[in-house]
Amino acid sequence: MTVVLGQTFTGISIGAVLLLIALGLSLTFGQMNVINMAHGEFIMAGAYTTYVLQKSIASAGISLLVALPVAFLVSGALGALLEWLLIRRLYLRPLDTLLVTWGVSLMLQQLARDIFGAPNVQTRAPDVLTGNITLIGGDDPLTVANSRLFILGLAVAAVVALSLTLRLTPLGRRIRAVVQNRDLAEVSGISTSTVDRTAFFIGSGLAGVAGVALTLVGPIGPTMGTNVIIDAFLVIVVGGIGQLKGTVIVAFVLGVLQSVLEYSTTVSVAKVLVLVGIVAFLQWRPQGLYTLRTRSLV
Amino acid sequence: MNLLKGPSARAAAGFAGSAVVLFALAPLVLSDFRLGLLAKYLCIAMVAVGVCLAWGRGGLLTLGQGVFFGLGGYAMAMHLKIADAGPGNLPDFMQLYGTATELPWWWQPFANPLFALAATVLLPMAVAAVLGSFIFRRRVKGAYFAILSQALAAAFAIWLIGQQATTGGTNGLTDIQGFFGYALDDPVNQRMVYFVIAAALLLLIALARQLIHSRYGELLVAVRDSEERVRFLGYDPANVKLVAYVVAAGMAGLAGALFVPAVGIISPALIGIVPSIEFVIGAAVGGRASLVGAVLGAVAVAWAKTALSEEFPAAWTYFQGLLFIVALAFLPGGLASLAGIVRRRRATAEEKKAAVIPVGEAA
Amino acid sequence: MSSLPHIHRRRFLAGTAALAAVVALSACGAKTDAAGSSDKAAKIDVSGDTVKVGLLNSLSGTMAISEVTVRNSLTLAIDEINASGGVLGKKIKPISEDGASDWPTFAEKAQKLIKEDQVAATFGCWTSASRKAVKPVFEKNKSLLFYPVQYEGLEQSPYIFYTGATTNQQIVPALDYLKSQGLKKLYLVGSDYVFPRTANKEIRAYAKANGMTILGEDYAPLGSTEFSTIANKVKSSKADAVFNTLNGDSNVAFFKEYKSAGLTAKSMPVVSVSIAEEEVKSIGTQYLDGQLTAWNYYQTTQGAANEKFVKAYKAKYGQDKPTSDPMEAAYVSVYLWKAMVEKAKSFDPEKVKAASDGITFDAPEGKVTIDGASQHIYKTARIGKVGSDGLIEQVWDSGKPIKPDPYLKGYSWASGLS
Amino acid sequence: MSGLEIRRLRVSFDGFTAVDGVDLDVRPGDLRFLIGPNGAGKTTLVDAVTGLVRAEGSVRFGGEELLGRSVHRIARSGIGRTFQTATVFEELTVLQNLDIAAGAGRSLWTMLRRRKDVPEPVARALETVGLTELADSPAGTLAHGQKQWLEIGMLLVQDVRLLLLDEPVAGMSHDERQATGELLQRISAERTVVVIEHDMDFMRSFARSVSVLHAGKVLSEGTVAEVQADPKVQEVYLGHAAAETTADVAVQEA
Repeated sequence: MTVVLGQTFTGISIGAVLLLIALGLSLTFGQMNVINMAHGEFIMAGAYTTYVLQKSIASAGISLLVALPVAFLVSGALGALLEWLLIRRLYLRPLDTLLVTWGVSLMLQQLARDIFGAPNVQTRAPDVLTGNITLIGGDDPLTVANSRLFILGLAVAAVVALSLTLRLTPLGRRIRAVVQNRDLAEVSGISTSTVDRTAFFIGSGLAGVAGVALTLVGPIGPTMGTNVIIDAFLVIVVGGIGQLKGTVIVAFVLGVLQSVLEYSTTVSVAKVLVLVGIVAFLQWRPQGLYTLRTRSLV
Repeated sequence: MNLLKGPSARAAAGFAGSAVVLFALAPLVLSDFRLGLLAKYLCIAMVAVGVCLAWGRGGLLTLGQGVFFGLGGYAMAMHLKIADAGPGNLPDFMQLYGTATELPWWWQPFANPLFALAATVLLPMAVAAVLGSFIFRRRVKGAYFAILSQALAAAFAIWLIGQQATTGGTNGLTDIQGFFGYALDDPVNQRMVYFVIAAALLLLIALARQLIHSRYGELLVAVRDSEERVRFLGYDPANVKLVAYVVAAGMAGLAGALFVPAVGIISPALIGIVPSIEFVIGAAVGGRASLVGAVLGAVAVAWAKTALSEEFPAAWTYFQGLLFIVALAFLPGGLASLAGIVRRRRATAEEKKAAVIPVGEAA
Repeated sequence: MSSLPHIHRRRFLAGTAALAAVVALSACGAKTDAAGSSDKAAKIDVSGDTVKVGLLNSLSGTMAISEVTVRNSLTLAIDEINASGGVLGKKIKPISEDGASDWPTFAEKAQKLIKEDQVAATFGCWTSASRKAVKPVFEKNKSLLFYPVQYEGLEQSPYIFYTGATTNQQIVPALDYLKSQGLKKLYLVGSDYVFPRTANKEIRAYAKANGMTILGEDYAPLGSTEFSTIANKVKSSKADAVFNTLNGDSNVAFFKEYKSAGLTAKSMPVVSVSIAEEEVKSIGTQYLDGQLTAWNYYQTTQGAANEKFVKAYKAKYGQDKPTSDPMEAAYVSVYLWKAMVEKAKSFDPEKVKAASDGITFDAPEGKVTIDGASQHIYKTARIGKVGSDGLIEQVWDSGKPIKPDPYLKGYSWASGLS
Repeated sequence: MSGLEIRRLRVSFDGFTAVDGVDLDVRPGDLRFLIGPNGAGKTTLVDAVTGLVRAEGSVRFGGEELLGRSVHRIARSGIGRTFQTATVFEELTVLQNLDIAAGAGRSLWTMLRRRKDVPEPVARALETVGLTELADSPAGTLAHGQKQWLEIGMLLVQDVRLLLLDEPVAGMSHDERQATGELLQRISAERTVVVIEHDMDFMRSFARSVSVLHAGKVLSEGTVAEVQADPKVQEVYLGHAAAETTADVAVQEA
């Protein structure tokens, strides 16, 4: 029983990480249909931001809290810059965007290597986040890592903030208007290019926040982004374009699935099974879990 | 009829020219080592021929060509390893890492050279046919298809690595000594392998050219540009795409198979996400829709990788990144489109249209 | 191209095919069964006052993290040797190549070094996969490779010198140590590749013969960074200790998860065989404090030779840069080659090989000796404990250098392994 | 010749019903115009008949049930359509466009070979739509009206028995409209034609019969004169002019 509960919690925590890394994509890929392979490197930028801040802020706790907004701004700025330099020229060519941003991601990785060195760097986590709390005591206790709880909390907060922004603020309304009908939004006086850039800023900024969170559980190095990027895209593909709830549900389902399969088989087999499962799922629902139906021809 | 005469004469001249370069000039001027490298580049170019067909013509950005390259390569390497070990013996790595005392059942058919040779092409095609018929029939396309094919490449590489006892794991299949009875460490035989590869490449180009200029080739472009529209004309686009995908897979498989004797190794490092993307980049730089562009682009990029990484390893990464960006963001038709653009400018200095990928200019 | 006259395509295609057939037929070289078909050793360029050696490491890609440090210490050794007069009166000229963390690239670059640059010897490779990829290249061309990293054993190429530990100099002593501490229930965690899988096979055989039990064995794909499930499994197994053969990035994620699961060096120590000073730096002592490692050298190893090495390395690459076992083994490999060449009075690989047996060097790890038969070296095994300062303190050593035994022939429990 | 028979056709997207129980009969050889304000469900009706959207009810053509078949099978049973924005293969030549349209039934062997000459039906269609001169120009370089003719030409070589044309004369000059209208009249001599159109003058000149759609239902049906006299039609056209844009957006968003 403890095993089942334990693996469920593990799955939820894996799901929280997945959600956090995919959340930014749900805006840039899900809403704007831009396949940004450099998203992983924006996560990396967030992690390195934490590392740099810790050099000047001694307290691990404070530096982590400071890193959250700073990383949001740093990665967001990188994203907006990328949008302005390249992506805005490519809105009609999503496949080319994929390859172009792959090139950007290569360059950003090498840049990180040149600035911070090829080896991973370390950050200190606040002591409270390296511990765990016991849910069920006894001989085989069920514990949950504080770092995972923190990430779960952060993921939930980010989802709530993003969906409130999209629903309630004028900016959110403009983003949705542009997503649904670009031409109409344009003639209604919305500056679509500003909206695009802002949306990209937010989506990339969320990647930066995810990067801060990842310093608690994983390595901080030039290749950390490539390790997660495909998983993040798969979450969106399975969840369905343009729907936040699809992203959320799928992140947690994949997390639990991964953890249960890992427990009963091996990590490699679990990964292969999850990937094959995704292909099979898309046979059943090629547009993902939730879709926005449109009348457009293509 | 008259229309076809111009391009086809040019194509014939092109074929003759490249045959002279590949069969006479290159062996004369290149050292054995450089000729070996060229053989490797030509294998990559063979994949690019398929990419040109599937992506350039069919709009299928397949980021999983590594899977088919790997299937072909492993099929060939498995046979060569069995042959190296000799009758009744296990390949060296199985003796080291495995527990089996005899060949696993799925290795056994590869002891037969004919089966193995056929499998190098037919196995990737069969896998592509099964995958493709599911994927295309359910209308998974565009970016979804690209990401999915990437995920498949990742899954295949992880699976191979996990089966160390029977696939050699991360190491792959290495130390291949002979090629159907010929010792591969003999430079004369290496040269023979090179000629086989060069001939195979020319053959694939001829095949792809025929496909591109056939009615099917026109239909494929139509499907790329407007799949729905084709459907309303009474075609099932899934089948049209499937043919291109399967042919491209077969080409990648053949390339993988010939890569093995040329380089002496096949490993998961050639299959995963990164190599799969690298298979595409050459075609993108040279011009995805143009056969000549794709092939020359693939060779040039592979050559640049060797040359630049010999001198400046870090610079190679920047250069590769820049190549992606410049070629795709600013020159979507690749270098091949430059020629077309110039020609069109000269012919008619009229409407400034967005750069479109020229269709009538393949090969 | 377009100015050429109209050529009938079919005839020319037929012509090409005929040409190819002729070339193929006339080009039939040696058959595989013709013994000694290619007795052509690679040429070595010794003209002029320099001798070239190849440095083959990954400077880009995932393995760059580790291999760059090896490259640094190789360069350090070469600079030192050149400053003191070179080898046989010739200065060493290093030719640098990037393996790019890609095994076929390693094979290609090895060929280039041997055939184009005509190097006298090559130093490098890290992963077993890259070594396996280049091994046939060096064997076919009869050229020498010096391999500086601990590995899984079961190999003895006539053209490779192994200056890192083989299993009986690292894993077996680590198991001896655990046994002596009464830690008999083990959990095995490793990356999914040759070294961990082979090492774990040996560990199982050892455990069976020595009354130890293996409670579980888990592998994560190389580069995997999600370890919560494995940490859970380890935790609920209630093992005495964990034997860790994870590589690279995975270690960071594993130890972060390990600590979060409430496991410590006191409650369940982890013995790692791929975590050296450089890795400690990137994981952080917060997570590693008190955990065990098994190597042949630490930055803190006592002795004048090591003091000199550490000082010289830090002076060249920065005070914050630690030295580690593979770096030391790489550094040593250049000096051993120099000693062999000088004894042979020749750069010819065959003569260098023949001169190798018994050559010693006063290395930072202590005196090392080449075992000419296996082309491995005698090394002292050391168990260390990660301190809060990020350095590793030795807590046990084997007392004297252990004779290399790559096939574990001297261990009865290992008889069924290879 | 066969006629089109639609019964109780319903199409809804996420709760919004675009076509709400339409019954429609088009006799063989008719030249039927479908008119109605934006958002009335005209295009959705055509989408349903051609299999692009899922629908309930029944659509029969020549006695065969079409609903539930895939798009390309419906096309193969002799039904062709054009789109509001002319959709031709821009990078292929006019000739190639027509040749593809003519070839859905070709054997694999034929497909894998080059086109040796211009097939008879294609040459005829080129003549009919007046594009013979431009046969080798890329379709992307054609003027708007020429693209629409090319689309009609494609339907001709496809040899469909039912043509569904979505605003075929939008953006054409007066002369071009005239020519198109005459072309449609000629075509409808041997085929059944349904045209969605906003241009009332064009409709008055060429329609043989008219159906008016409003809010997903058939409001009125008959000859041009009959429909124009229908007070319900007048109310819809005058009363809803202002609401048109919003209705259109609603559909886009659905």
